Amino acid sequence: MTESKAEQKPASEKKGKSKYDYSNGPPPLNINLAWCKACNICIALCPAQVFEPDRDGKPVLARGEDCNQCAICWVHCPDFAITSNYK
Amino acid sequence: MTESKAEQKPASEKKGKSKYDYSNGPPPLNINLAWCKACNICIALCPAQVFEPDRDGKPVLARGEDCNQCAICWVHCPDFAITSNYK
Amino acid sequence: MTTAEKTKAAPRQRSDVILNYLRPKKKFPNVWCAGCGNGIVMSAIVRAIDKLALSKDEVAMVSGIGCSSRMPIYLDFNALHTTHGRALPFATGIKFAQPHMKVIVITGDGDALAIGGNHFIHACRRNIDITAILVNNYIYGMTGGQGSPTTPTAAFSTTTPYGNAEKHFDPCKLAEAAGASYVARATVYHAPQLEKAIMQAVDHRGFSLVEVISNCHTYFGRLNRLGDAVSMLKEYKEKSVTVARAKRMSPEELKDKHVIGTLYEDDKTEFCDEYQKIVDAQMGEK
Amino acid sequence: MTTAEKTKAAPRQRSDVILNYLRPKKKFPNVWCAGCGNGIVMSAIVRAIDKLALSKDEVAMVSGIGCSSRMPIYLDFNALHTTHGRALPFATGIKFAQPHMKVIVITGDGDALAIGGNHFIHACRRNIDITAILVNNYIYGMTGGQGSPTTPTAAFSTTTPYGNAEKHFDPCKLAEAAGASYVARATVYHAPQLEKAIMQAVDHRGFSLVEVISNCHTYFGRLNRLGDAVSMLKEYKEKSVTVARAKRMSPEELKDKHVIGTLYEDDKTEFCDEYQKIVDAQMGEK
Amino acid sequence: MVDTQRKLLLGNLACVHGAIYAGMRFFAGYPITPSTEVAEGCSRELPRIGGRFIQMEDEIGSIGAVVGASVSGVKAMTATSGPGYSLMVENIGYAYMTETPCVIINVQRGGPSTGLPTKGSQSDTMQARWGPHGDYTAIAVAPSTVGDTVTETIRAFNLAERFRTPVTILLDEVISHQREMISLPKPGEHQVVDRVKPTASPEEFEPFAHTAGGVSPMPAYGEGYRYVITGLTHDAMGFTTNRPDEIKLKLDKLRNKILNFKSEITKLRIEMMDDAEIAFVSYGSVSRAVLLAVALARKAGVKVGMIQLYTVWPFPDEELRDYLVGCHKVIVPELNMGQVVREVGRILPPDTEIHSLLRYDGEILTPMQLLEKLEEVM
Amino acid sequence: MVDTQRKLLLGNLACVHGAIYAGMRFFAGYPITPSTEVAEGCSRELPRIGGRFIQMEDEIGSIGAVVGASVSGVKAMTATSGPGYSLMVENIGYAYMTETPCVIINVQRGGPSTGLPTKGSQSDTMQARWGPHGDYTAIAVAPSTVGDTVTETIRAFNLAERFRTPVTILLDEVISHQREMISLPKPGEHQVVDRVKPTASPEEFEPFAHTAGGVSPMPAYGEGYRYVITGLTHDAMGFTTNRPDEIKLKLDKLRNKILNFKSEITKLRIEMMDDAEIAFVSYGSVSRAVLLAVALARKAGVKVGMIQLYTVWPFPDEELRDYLVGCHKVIVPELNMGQVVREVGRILPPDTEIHSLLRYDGEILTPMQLLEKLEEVM
Amino acid sequence: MEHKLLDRIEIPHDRFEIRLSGSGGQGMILGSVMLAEAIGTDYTKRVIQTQSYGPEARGGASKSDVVISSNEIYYPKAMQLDMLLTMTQESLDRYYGDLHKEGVLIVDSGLVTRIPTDNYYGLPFTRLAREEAGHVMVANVVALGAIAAFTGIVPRENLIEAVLSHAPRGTEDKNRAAVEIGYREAMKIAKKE
Amino acid sequence: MEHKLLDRIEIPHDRFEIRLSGSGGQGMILGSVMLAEAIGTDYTKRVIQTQSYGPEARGGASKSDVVISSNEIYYPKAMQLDMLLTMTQESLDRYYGDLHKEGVLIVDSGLVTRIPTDNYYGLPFTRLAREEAGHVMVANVVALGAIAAFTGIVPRENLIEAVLSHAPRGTEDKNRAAVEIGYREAMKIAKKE
Ligand SMILES: Cc1ncc(C[n+]2csc(CCOP(=O)(O)OP(=O)(O)O)c2C)c(N)n1
Ligand SMILES: Cc1ncc(C[n+]2csc(CCOP(=O)(O)OP(=O)(O)O)c2C)c(N)n1
Ligand code: SF4
Ligand code: SF4
Ligand code: SF4
Ligand code: SF4
Ligand code: SF4
Ligand code: SF4
Ligand SMILES: [Mg+2]
Ligand SMILES: [Mg+2]
Repeated sequence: MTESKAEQKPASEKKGKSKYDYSNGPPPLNINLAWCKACNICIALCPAQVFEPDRDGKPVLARGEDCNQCAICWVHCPDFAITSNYK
Repeated sequence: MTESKAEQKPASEKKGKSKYDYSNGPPPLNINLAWCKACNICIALCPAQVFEPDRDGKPVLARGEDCNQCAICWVHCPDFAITSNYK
Repeated sequence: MTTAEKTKAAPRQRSDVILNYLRPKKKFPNVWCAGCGNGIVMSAIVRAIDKLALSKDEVAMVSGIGCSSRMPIYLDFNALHTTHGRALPFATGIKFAQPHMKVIVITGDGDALAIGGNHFIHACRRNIDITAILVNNYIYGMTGGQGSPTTPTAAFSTTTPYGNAEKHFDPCKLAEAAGASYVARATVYHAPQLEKAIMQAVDHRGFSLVEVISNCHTYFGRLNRLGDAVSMLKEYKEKSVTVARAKRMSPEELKDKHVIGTLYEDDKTEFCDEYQKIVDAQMGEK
Repeated sequence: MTTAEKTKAAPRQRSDVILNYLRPKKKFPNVWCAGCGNGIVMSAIVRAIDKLALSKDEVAMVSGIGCSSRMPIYLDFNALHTTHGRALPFATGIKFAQPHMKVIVITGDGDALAIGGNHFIHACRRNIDITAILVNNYIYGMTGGQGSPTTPTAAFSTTTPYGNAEKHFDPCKLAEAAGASYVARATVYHAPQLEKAIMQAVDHRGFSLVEVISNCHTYFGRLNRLGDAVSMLKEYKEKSVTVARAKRMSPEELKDKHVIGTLYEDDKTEFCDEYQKIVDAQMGEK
Repeated sequence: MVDTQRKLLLGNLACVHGAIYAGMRFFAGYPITPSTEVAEGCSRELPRIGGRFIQMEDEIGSIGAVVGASVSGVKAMTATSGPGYSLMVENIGYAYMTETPCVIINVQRGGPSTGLPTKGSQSDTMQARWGPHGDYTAIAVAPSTVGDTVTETIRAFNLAERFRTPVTILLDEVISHQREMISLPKPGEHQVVDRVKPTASPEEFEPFAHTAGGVSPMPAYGEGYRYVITGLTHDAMGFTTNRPDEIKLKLDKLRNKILNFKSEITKLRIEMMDDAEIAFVSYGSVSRAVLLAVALARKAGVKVGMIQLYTVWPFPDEELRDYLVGCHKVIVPELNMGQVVREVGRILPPDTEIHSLLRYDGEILTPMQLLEKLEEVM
Repeated sequence: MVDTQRKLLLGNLACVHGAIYAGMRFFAGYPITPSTEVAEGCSRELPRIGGRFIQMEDEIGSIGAVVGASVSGVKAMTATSGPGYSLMVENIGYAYMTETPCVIINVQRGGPSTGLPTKGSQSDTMQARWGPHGDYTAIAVAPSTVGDTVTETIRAFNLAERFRTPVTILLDEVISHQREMISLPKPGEHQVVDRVKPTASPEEFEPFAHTAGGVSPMPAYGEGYRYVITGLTHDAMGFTTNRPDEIKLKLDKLRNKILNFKSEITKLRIEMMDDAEIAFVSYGSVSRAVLLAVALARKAGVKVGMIQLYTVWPFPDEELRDYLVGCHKVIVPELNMGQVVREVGRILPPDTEIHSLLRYDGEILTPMQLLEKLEEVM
Repeated sequence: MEHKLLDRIEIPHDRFEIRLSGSGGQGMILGSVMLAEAIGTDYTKRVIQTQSYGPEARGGASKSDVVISSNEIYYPKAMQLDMLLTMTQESLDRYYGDLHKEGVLIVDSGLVTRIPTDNYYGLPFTRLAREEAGHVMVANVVALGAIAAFTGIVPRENLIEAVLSHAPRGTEDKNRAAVEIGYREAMKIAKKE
Repeated sequence: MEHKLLDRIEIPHDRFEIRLSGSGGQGMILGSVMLAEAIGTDYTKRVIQTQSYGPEARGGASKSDVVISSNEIYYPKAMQLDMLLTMTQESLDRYYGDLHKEGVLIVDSGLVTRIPTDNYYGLPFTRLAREEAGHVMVANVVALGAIAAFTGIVPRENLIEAVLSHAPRGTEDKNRAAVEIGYREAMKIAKKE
C-alpha cells in the first residue's frame, strides 16, 4: 500500500514534465502536414496535451516542451504523419 | 445390487423368446426381396438371431417364432425392405 | 407440447410408416450401395416427422449434392435438390419467404462443411429455423472416396493416398461457435436416439443441427480397412458414449469416441421472428 | 528465441520505422478517411514485423477487397490484393508453394467472415502457418456501410435501416472452434498490445488470428451515433478488458465488453510441415 | 410537389420501383459497387409492404435464396455487378435447369476482375448469355435511361414469370448512378404477368410437363403439389434421367419454350430506319447518345437510323437482319472491346459492311465520337 | 513390358503426365465427376517428385491457391468440370487481369447445372471464352485423344507461361474416362517454356511494363522484386488507376499480347482440304469420328476434308476463313446445342453454306451420323 | 454523300449544365441531388444528375453534375459546363477545362487560391458554414444558396424545400440558414458587379 | 456429286470390340482395364478402353468396352460388339442388341436365365469365384480367363500378368487361380462345341 502510494505523483508532474531537454535540438516531433488529415486523434490522445489544432484542424506543437516521448501520438496516427526527432 | 441382479435373466430367455403368439397370423415380418440388397445388417443385428441368409445373402425368417418385435431390424434396414406384420 | 409429450401423444407407430412417405412413382430400391447408412438415416427422419405429425405439404426438404443429398428425391415432401454445398441458402429462401414451413436440409460432410461451409456457419449465425441433418461419413461418397473436412488426420482416401495431412472439423463444435441453438449427434447404429434427436431438432425454433455418423463402407470403410456395413455399425456402437457419460470422462478417454445426444441448446431469438417484428412495425407505421 | 525475447533483443525502434516500409513510388497519404483505424493497424503491423527482423522479401502480404484490404498496396512487401473474400486461398497457395515465406493476410470483417467465411474456417482447420489480421469495424466500409457478420444485433447500417435482425459472429470463438492454434484480440486504441499480438501471431507456427477492433466512424460510427474517430477510440479504451480480468468477470459484466489479449493458443502440428513429411517419405521411397 | 409519382430517381432505385410494381416481394443480395443502392433500397422498402430483404453471406447464397423464395411462390430478385455475377453463374444455371423464374440485375462496371468499381461498362454482355456452363437459352434486357429501367425491370419480371426462367437485366454504372426526374408508373399502367399455376390434381401433376407452349405450370411449395426439383437432367416428372431421348426433350424444352416465342421477347426501338443507309445498332446506356447523334446527322442530311436492342438475349437475329437489309453500313457502338458486334457480324446481310466503335477506358461514348465515327465510315 | 513409357493411360491421367512433363509442381482442386482422377493422380504423383497437392474447400479456393502458387514461381493447375468452372470464373478473371500463368482443365459433362455428371459434352466451349465478366482475351485448347491430351496439356502450360495468362483445357468426359495404350513423351521430346524473368533491377522494375511483345517479365515472390498484384485496373507499376489512358493501355495489353501473336497459339489439324468442296470443322473428342467419316467418304469419292481446332480460343478467324474459301459447304459437328458453329458463321466466306450437326443427349456423334449429315448436305 | 459531316453539325446547347466539385467529404453529391430536386419541381424542366468518384473509393476528388433542359436530354453527362462550383483547388485544376468559355465559375475562396481566370465568383463557403451557419457540414448548402442567387435557375423557396427534405432531424434550422447565407452573400457580390 | 453416299460406304470392321457388362459392384471396369492392358502388351495392337455409368452414381448397370485394332482407332467407342459378357440379366437385356449377329455372347449362367439366343457360352462365373477361387470379388477375373480361352485374343500369361499388377497384396493367389479356373472351364465348353 505504502509503496504504491509513494509511486503516485501529482498528475501534472507525472504527465506534463518532459524527460528530455530540447534546448539544443529540433522540436520533439516532426509533423508531416501533407499527410496529416486532421483527424484529431493525436490532439485528443496526447496525455501531455502537447498539441493544439490549427485552422485546418491539424496539430501544431503548442507545448512541445511538455512532450515526454510517450509514443501515443505516433502509434495512433493513422497517416504516419508524426515522427519523433529524438527516439 | 440385489435388485439389479433380480433383473438379470439368462440371455437366451431375455432375447430369444418372443412375446407374441404367431400361431394364427402371418409370419412376424414381411421382407421385400425386390428392395433388399443383401447388406446383412438385419441378419447381423437381430438380437434373437431370427434370420439366415439365403443363397443371395438376403434374409429368410429362419426362426420367426423367436422374433420379439424389437424393431432393430427394420429401423436399421437401409432399404426399407422389412416391415412387421404385427406392429 | 414438448417433443417428449408429442412422442407420447402420437399413436403407436407402425413399422411400415416409411412406406407412407415414399414418393409415388419413384423407382425403388434407392441408389445407395447395399448397407449404406443413408437409408437408415432416411427412415429415422420419416419416423420423426411422422411422430411430430407434420403435414407433408408443410415440409420442404432441401439438399445439396452427394449420396446423402439424394434423400429428398425419394420422400414425398416439397423437395429441392440443389447445387453442391448450397442447400442452406436455398432453404433460407424458402423459410424466409414462407416462415410457416418446416424446412429440413439433408447434407453430407463434404456438402455442408467443404464447399458449403460458409452457408453452414451463416445459417447457424442467423439462427434461422431450419433443421440440418448432416450425414457425416467422413468422405466424399458420391465422387468416389476423396477426403472431406471430417476425414480424420492420417486416414486414407483417394486424395490422401499417403494419409491425411490435414486436421478435421468437429461439426457440432463449429455449429455451436457459429451460433446454432440446437446441436445433437447420433450414429446410424443408434437409430432410436437419432430419431429422437431429429424430432427435437425439427421441433426446436431456431437453427438446429443433427450430425449423424454414417457408414460409407464402400469408400471410407474399404480404404481404411474398417470392414463392411455391419462392422462399421458395430464399431459405432462400441465407440459411442452419451453426453452424460462423456462428462465423466477425461479428454484422453474421449479420444476417438463419438459423443452422442444433445450437445448444445439455447433459446435465443429466431431470425424470421425478428424480421417479422420489423415488418409489423413498418407496416403498422405506414 | 521466444517472441518476448525477440522484442527485447531488437534494437530500440525508431518512431519513423514505418517510413522504411512504405512502398516507394506509391502516392501518400493513403486513401482512408481521416482518422480511420486502418492506418493505426498498418503501423502496428510494420512495427511488429520490424521487431521480428523479418526480411521484406520473405514477407508476402495478401488481402481481399475492402478498405482494410488496401493495406498491402502501401507496404513494401510481396503484395497480393486479391478478390473479395479470397485472400486466404491465395495465401494458402503462396505458403504451400513456398513454405519458408511469412504470409500475412489482411482482411475485413466482411471479407473474412461474410463472403470469405469458408476459407476462413478452412485455413483455421488446416492450421496452415498464415497470420490473419482481421480488421473488424463491424461494417462494410468500402461499399458504404452495409451490415456485416459482426454488425451487432439491432445496430444500424445502410442495409439494416430498422436495426439488424441477425445475430453476429465472434470471430475469435469461430476461429478456435475451426482449429486455429493462436487467437488474439486487440483494438486500435491498444496499439502496443496490438503490436505485441501481431508479433506473437507471426512468430507462431500454425494458423494465427489477430482480430483488431477498428473504427469506421464514417459509416458504423455515424449510423450508430458513436461520434468521431476519437470518441470511438476512447470507447474502445473503456469497453476493453484483458483476458486476465475477464476471467474474473461474470457473463453479464462481460456483455458489450471487448476481451483483449491472447484468447487461445496451442501447439498442434502445422499443415505444411505435415505435408513435407509425406513428400520426404515419398521422395525417399523412390 | 403534388404529383407523388414524380421523383428524382436514382437508376438503381428505378430497379427497386419497377420490381415492386411487378410484384417482387423478396430480395436477397450481397453489396457491391455500383449496384449497392438496389439492395439498400430493398432493405428500406420491402418491410413496408410486407416483403422480405435479406443480405446473404455472398452472391452464391443470394441467388440460392432467390431461387428458394421463387419456388415458394414469391417473386424474387437479386442485384450485383460483374464479380458477383461471376460467382452466381453456377446457381443461375440451376435456375435455367429447374425453370425457376427470377430476376438478376447486373450493374456492369469495368472489368475484368475487380477492375473499375465506379466506372460504367458493357463488358458483361456476352457473360449474360454464356456465363453459366452447359446449354440453355438466356434472356437479357438492357435499359438505357432511368425511366426505362423501371419499365424494363417490370418487363424482366414478366418474362421470367411467363417463361419460367431467370432473366438478367444488363444495367451499367452510367445509368445506375444517374438520377433523373421521372414519373413512376401508376397502378394498372403496365401489365403484370404471374406464373401459370397447375390445374391438374396433384396425382396427375407433372411438374415439367411438355406443354404446347413449352412452359409447364408451376405450383408453389406448400400448395399440395409435392414434387422434386433437381439440377440433374430430369424427365417430365422431375426425376433424374440418363435416357438420351429424355435428355434431348429436356434440353429442347429449355430452348424451344423461349425461341419459339421470341417475338414476345424481342423488343427493339427503331428510329429513322425507313430510308436509312447507315444504321447504328446499340443497347443500354450508349443508346441515348446514339439517339442524339442520329438526330443531328439526319438534320445534316445523312440517311442514318438507329436500332436499339432492349432485348439483347435471345439475340434478335431475324428481326435485326430484316431491318439491316438495305443498309450499306452498320455501326455498333459499345462500352467494351467488341461483344455484340460479333453477333451483328454473324447475322449481317451479305451487302452490309460492319463497323465497331468501342470505348473501354472507363468513360462513355459522347455524341461527338459517334458522329466522328459516322463521318469516318460514310 | 520393356517400354516403361508405354501405358494404358486414362484420359484424366494423361493431363497429369502432360502437366508434370511441362513442369507443373502444384495442384489445388476440388473433386468433381468426371475430372476427379486428375486430382487423385496429382495427389499420388506430386509428393513423389517434391511437388504439392492440396484439396481445397471448394473450386473458388482451388483456383485462388493456384494463382497464389503461380505468383510464387511454381507452375500450377487445377481441374474441374462445368459446375466447378462456373464457380471459378471470378478468380480466372483475376488471373487474366493480373496476368498470372496457370492452367485450368475443364472436363466437360452435360449441363446446364448438375446436369449429367457421367456423360460427355462440349457445352462449356463458349464459357471458356466468355465465362468471367469483363474484357479479356482467352486461350483454350481442345485435345481429341488420350495421346494428344498429354501434348495439349504441355502446350497449355507453355502458352500460359509464354503469354502470362490462364489457359483452359477443354477436355470432355469421353476422353477423360477413356483409356488408351500410348507412349509417354520422353524427356526433351517436347519443348518446355518457362516464364521470362526480369533482368531489370528491383528499383527499375515495372511489373506490368509495356514491352514490345506485350508480355512483362515476371519474378517470383521472394526474389527481391516486391511489387503489388491487384485485380483492380492498374498501371505499369501495378498501382491502381482510374485514368482513361492507362485503363485503355492495360486492356489493350491483355488483348494484344495474345492476338498479336495468334500464329504462335493457333493450332489446326488439316486433313484432305486441298481440293475439298465440303469441310468438317470440329474440335475435341468429336474430331476422331470425323476423321473416320472423312476418310470413308473420300474413299467413296466425296471431296470432303476436315479442319480440327486444337486451339479453340482465340478463335482462328483468319486462318479458318482462308481454308474455307473455296468450300461450298461446311459442317460443324458438336456435342452441344450450337456454340462453335456461331463462330464459324461469323467468319464464313461469302459463298459458303454452313450446317450444324448437334448432339446433346449425352451420347457421342458416331461416324455414321456424320456420314448421314454429309449425305444430307451434299 | 458529301464529307465534312462534322462541319455541318453543331451540338445544340439547349441545356444548362452545372457541376459541383470538391473532395470526398464535402457533400457534393448530396448537394447536386438537392439542387436537381429543387429544379425538377418545375414541370417544364427535365433534370438529370450524375456523379463520378475519384480513383479510390474513399476521399479523393468528387464531382457531380446536373443537366437541365426543356427538351429531352439525350446525353446524360455534361458536355460543356455552364456553371462550375469548386470547393477545392484540386477540383478546380481538374475541371476548369470543362467549363464553357462563357460559363460561370464559383469557388470556395477560403480554400481555393490559384484561379486561372478573373472571371469568377468567390465566396468562403466553408468558413461561412462554420462561422455563420453553425457547422462545416452545410458548406455545400451554403454553396447551393449562392448558386440559386447567381444563376436564378431555381427559386430560393424550392431550394429550401428540397434541402429540408434531406436534412436530418434537428438540423433543419442550420440548413435553412445555410441557404439564406449563401443566397445573401452571393447577392451582395452579384449586385456589386 | 451423286447421292446415295451411304450406300457406297461401309464402315470397315478392322477391329475387335469387347464389352463387359454387369452391375455396379461386379468389377466390370477393372476387368476391362486388365483385359486392355493384357492385350496392349502386344505392340502391334492398339487398344482403347471406355466405360459408362448407370443413370445414378451408385449401383445400377455398368458396362465397359475394349476396342482392339491393328490400325489407328478413329472412333473410340464400340459400334458393333464382337463379344459381349453379361454378368446380370439387366445388362444382357440392355446390351444384347449391340452384339454383332456373329458376335460371341458370354453370360454368367448362375445369374442370367432368360437368354434370347441359343448361340452363347454360359459359365457360372460368380459361383466359380465363390466356390473355387475363394471370393465372389474375383468373378470378373474368372470371366477374363474365360474370355481369353474363348477368343484367343490374349495369351493367358499376359492376362495373368495384367491381373496381378492390379491385385491388392495378399490376393495374388486368388486372382491367379481365378484366371486359371475361368480358362479351364471355358476350354471345356469351347472344346465340346
Ligand atoms: C460445384 C461442384 N463441385 C463438385 C461437385 C462434385 N461433388 C458431388 S458430391 C461431392 C461430395 C459429396 O460428399 P458429401 O457431401 O460428404 O456426400 P456423400 O456423398 O458422402 O454423402 C462432390 C465433390 C459438384 N457436384 N459440384
Ligand atoms: C465478389 C464481390 N462481391 C462484393 C464486392 C463488393 N465489396 C467490396 S469490399 C466489400 C466489403 C468490405 O467490408 P470489409 O471486409 O468489412 O472491409 P472494410 O471496407 O470494412 O475494411 C464488398 C461487399 C466485391 N468487390 N466482390
Ligand atoms: S509523444 Fe506524442 S502523445 Fe506522447 S507526449 Fe509527446 S506529443 Fe504527446
Ligand atoms: S493523428 Fe495524424 S492525421 Fe490525425 S491529426 Fe494527428 S497528425 Fe494529423
Ligand atoms: S424385430 Fe427384427 S431384430 Fe427384432 S427380434 Fe424380430 S427379427 Fe430380430
Ligand atoms: S437390412 Fe434390409 S437390405 Fe439389408 S439384408 Fe436385411 S432386408 Fe436386406
Ligand atoms: S458410396 Fe458410400 S455413401 Fe455413397 S451410397 Fe455407397 S456406401 Fe453410401
Ligand atoms: S469508410 Fe470506414 S473503414 Fe473505410 S476508410 Fe473510411 S473510416 Fe475507414
Ligand atoms: Mg460424405
Ligand atoms: Mg469492415
